[in-house]
Amino acid sequence: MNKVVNNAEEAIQGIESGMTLMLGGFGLCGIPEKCIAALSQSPSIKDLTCISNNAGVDDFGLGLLLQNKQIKKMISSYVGENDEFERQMLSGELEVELTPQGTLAEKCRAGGAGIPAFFTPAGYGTEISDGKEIREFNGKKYILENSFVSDFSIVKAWKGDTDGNLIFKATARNFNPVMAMAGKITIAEVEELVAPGELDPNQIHTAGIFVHRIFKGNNYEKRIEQRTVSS
Amino acid sequence: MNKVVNNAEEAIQGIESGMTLMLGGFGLCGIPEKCIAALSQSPSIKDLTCISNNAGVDDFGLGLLLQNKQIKKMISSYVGENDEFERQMLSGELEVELTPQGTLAEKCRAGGAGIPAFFTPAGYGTEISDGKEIREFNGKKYILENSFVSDFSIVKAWKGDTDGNLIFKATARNFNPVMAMAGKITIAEVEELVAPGELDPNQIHTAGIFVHRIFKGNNYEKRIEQRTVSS
Amino acid sequence: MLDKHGIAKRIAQELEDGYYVNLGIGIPTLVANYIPKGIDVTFQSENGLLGMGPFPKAEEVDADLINAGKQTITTMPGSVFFDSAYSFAMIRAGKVQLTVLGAMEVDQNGDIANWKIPGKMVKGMGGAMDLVASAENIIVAMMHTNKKGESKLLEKCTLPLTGVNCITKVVTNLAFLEIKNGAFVLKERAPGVSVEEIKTATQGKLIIEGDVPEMRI
Amino acid sequence: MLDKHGIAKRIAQELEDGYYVNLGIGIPTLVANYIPKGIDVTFQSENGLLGMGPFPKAEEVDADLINAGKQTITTMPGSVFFDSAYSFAMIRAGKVQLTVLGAMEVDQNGDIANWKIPGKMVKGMGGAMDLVASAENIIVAMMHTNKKGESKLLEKCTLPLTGVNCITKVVTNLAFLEIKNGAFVLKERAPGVSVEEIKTATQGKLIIEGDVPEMRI
Repeated sequence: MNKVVNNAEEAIQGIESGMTLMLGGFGLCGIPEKCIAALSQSPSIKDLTCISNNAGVDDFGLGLLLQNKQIKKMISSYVGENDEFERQMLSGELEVELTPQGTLAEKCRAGGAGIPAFFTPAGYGTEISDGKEIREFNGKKYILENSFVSDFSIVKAWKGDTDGNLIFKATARNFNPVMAMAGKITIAEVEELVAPGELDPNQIHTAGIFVHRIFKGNNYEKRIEQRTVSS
Repeated sequence: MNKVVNNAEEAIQGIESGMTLMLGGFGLCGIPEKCIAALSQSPSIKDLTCISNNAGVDDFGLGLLLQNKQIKKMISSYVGENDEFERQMLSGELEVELTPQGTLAEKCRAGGAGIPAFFTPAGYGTEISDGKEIREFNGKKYILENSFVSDFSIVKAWKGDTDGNLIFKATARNFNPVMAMAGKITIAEVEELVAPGELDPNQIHTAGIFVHRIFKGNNYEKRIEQRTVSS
Repeated sequence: MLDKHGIAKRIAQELEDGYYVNLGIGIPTLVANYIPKGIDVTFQSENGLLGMGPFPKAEEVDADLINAGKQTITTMPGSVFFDSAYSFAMIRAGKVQLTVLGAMEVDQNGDIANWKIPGKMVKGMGGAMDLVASAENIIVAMMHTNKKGESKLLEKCTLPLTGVNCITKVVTNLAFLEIKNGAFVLKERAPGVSVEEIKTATQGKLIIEGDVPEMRI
Repeated sequence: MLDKHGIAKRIAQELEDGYYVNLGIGIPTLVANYIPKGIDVTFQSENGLLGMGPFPKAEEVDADLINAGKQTITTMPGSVFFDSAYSFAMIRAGKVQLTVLGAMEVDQNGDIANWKIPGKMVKGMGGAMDLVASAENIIVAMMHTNKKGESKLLEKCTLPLTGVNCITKVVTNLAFLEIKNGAFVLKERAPGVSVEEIKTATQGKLIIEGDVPEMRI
C-alpha cells in the first residue's frame, strides 16, 4: 500500500466542487501551502466549504482560493486579515460561519474520534448558542455542538514517513493533528519524508492510520504575518 | 512554585477516605507503582473510588489496596486477574462499574478537557446503555456519556521535568496522559526527573499545566503479566 | 473441519493490502501468523500501539511494551505509540478497517455476545464494545458449537450483548458465513464438512444458495 | 490616570507564583513586561504553546513559532508545544488560572462584549469565547470610556456578547473594580483620579465602600 504521491497536484486528485475541506494552520503558520497553491491552479474546483481557523491573506494561503472565488463557505474562528475576504463576505458571495476557536478544534477532534456531538461551555449566552441545545451540568450551562468530518483534510507537517506518520514543529502544529483525524481522506505535505522506522515511535504526533496520501514539498515560503523582534 | 516532592509518601498527602482517584496503567504496564505502594502503607485511607482500566494482581498494583480493603468502588473496563478482587466483588464488599475501554478513556479525556458529556456508539443496545440517553446521528445510534474528574490523578511517566512536563515510554503511556488531564490534583511519578528545558518542547506528551506534584521513583519493579517470547 | 489455526488461515485470506487490523485475544491473534504474501497489513493494539510485531526474543522483553492481551511484544518499523483516548479515537472513527474477535454467541442480525455469562464472574468488556460499535468490517472467529454441542450461531443471542447489528462475517471450524438481511449466508464449507452438518449445527436462519464451495486453505 | 502600561502594571500585581496565564491582544500583552520580582508565571498561547517567551532577536525569528496574535516569539525553558484541541482542553478544564483580555463593554453581571459591532466587519471571536466561558479568574483591561466618552462599564451590555457572568475584575485607566452580586465594586482609584470622576464614567451600578485607596503602581 503506497501512500506516497509525487507532489501537490497528485495529492489533490479527487477533490471536487462542493466538497468540504479542512485545512490546517493558524494564521499563516503551519498551513499546507503547496496543496493550497495546487488547488488555486485548479480553478474549476469551486463551491468549496473550507474549515480552517483563518482565511489567509490576500496573496497567500486561502486568500488564493478566495481570489479565484473557489470558496462558497468558510468555517473559522477569526478571519479578515484579507480584503478580498471582506469584500466577498459583505457582498454576500461568501458564507461565513464563525465558531469559537476551542469549539472548532474540538469539533474536528471529535469528528476524528467518532464522537458525533459534545457539550462545551464556550459561547453559552451569546449568539453562538442560538438554536442549540443547552444543558446544565454541575450548575454550569453548556451547549451541544456537533462534530465535523471532511471529505479531504489537508495538513502540513515538519517530518513524515512513508506510512503517513507525522511530526509537527513548534506552533505550526496547531489544528493540523485534529484535522488529520477528521478527514475521510487526509493529505499530508511535509518538509522531510523518511522511511518507516526513522521516526521515534514515542514521538509521533499523528499516526499514519489517519493519513492517506503524503508528499514532500519543496521550498516552503512560510510567510510571517507579524514579524516582531526584540532588540 | 515548586512541584517537586521527595517521594511517594509526600506526593499522596491530602488523599483522604472517600475520594475518587484515577490511576494510570494498562494491566501492570505503566502503573504508578510507587504511589500505590505508599497508599497501601496508609491503610487508614479507605472507601476510595478508583478509576483505573484494570485492578492489578493480588500482590501488585491495585491488588495491594484491595487486600487492605481500601477500595469501595472500581471503575474499570477489565478486572479479575485477581482472586481477592473476585472474592470482594462476589461478596458485595466491592462495587464495580464496568465501562467500555474507549468510553473510559474518553470520559477521562473529556473531564480533563472541560467537556461534561459526549455521545459515543460503544455499548448501544447492550446493558451499558440502560438508563442512558440515546440519540441518532447520521442514521447511527449513540449513547450520552458523562465525563470523569478525579480528586487526585496518579500517573507514571518515563521522564519528567520539574515543571511537570511528562514523556511516556512505549505502551506504558496508555491511560496516563488522559488521567493526568482530569485530576483536580495530579501526581506524576517518573523514572527520570530533569530540569526545565532538558526535554524537547515538541515531544512532551503531558503538559506541566496538568501536573501538580512530581517525584522520581527508584527501582521500578515493572512486573510483567504475560511474558511471551519467540524462539 | 478446521482447527484454530485453520480458522485463522481462512480469516487471513480476508486481509487486504494496506489494512489496519485489530485482532482480539485467542484464535484472532493467530491470524497474524498467516498474512498472505505480498500483502502489507498493520496491527493495532488498543492499549496504544500501531505496528505491532511478533513476540520478543527472551533478551528483548520490555515490560513497557505489551499488547492488549498484556503479552510482551515487539514493534515493526513505522510503529507508533499513543494514549488510550487516541487509540479509541481511531477505532471509533472507523480507521481500523478490520476487527477480528471471538464470541460466545452471534445471531442472524449481527448481534454479538462475548463478555458476560450471568452467574459467572464477569471480567469486563475491555475494548470489545468500542470495537464492535465502530468497525465496518468485523469477523467473528469461533467454534460453531459450544462445549455442550449447542449452536453458537443463533436466531437471537441469549447472553448479554456486546454489540448489535455489527458482525458481518463468521468463520468457524465448519464454515465461512456472511450475515446479511437477518440471516447467515453460507459462503464456504470447511474441508470435509457437508452442508447438512452445517445446517444441523446452525440454529439461526441459514441461507444456502446453489452449490456451496469448499474452502481453499 | 493610568496609561496602557499603567493598566498592565496594576494587573501584573494580581499575578501569583505558579500561575498559568493567558494574555489577550493589546493592553493584556503588556502585562508580561511587569511580572513582580520573585514570582514565576507561565504564559499560555492558545495556538499551542505553554511557556511563551519574549520577541526573538532578528536572527532568531522562526515562522513556525508564533503566538495567538500571530507575532513571532520565543520559548522559555520548560515550554511545551501542543495541538489546538489540547490547548483548549487546558483552557476549558480551568487549568489556565488567569485570563486577561480587552473588551468593548463589560456589565455589572460580569457579561462581556468584545468581538462584534453590528454593521461593522466582524473578524471573529477567536479563542475569546472559550476563554471567558472557562477561566475562573478573568480580568478585563480596557479604557473606562470609549472614544465618544461613553462608559464601557454598563448596567447591561448592548453589543453582542462574548460571554455571560464571567468577568471578575476590571482594570481601567481610572480604577480597579471587582464585579460582585450584580455590581461594580470600586476597590482602588488610579493615581490622581477622584471617586467622583469614576462615578461619572461608570454607567453600571457602582458600589463604593468607605475610603477608596489609590493604587500603588
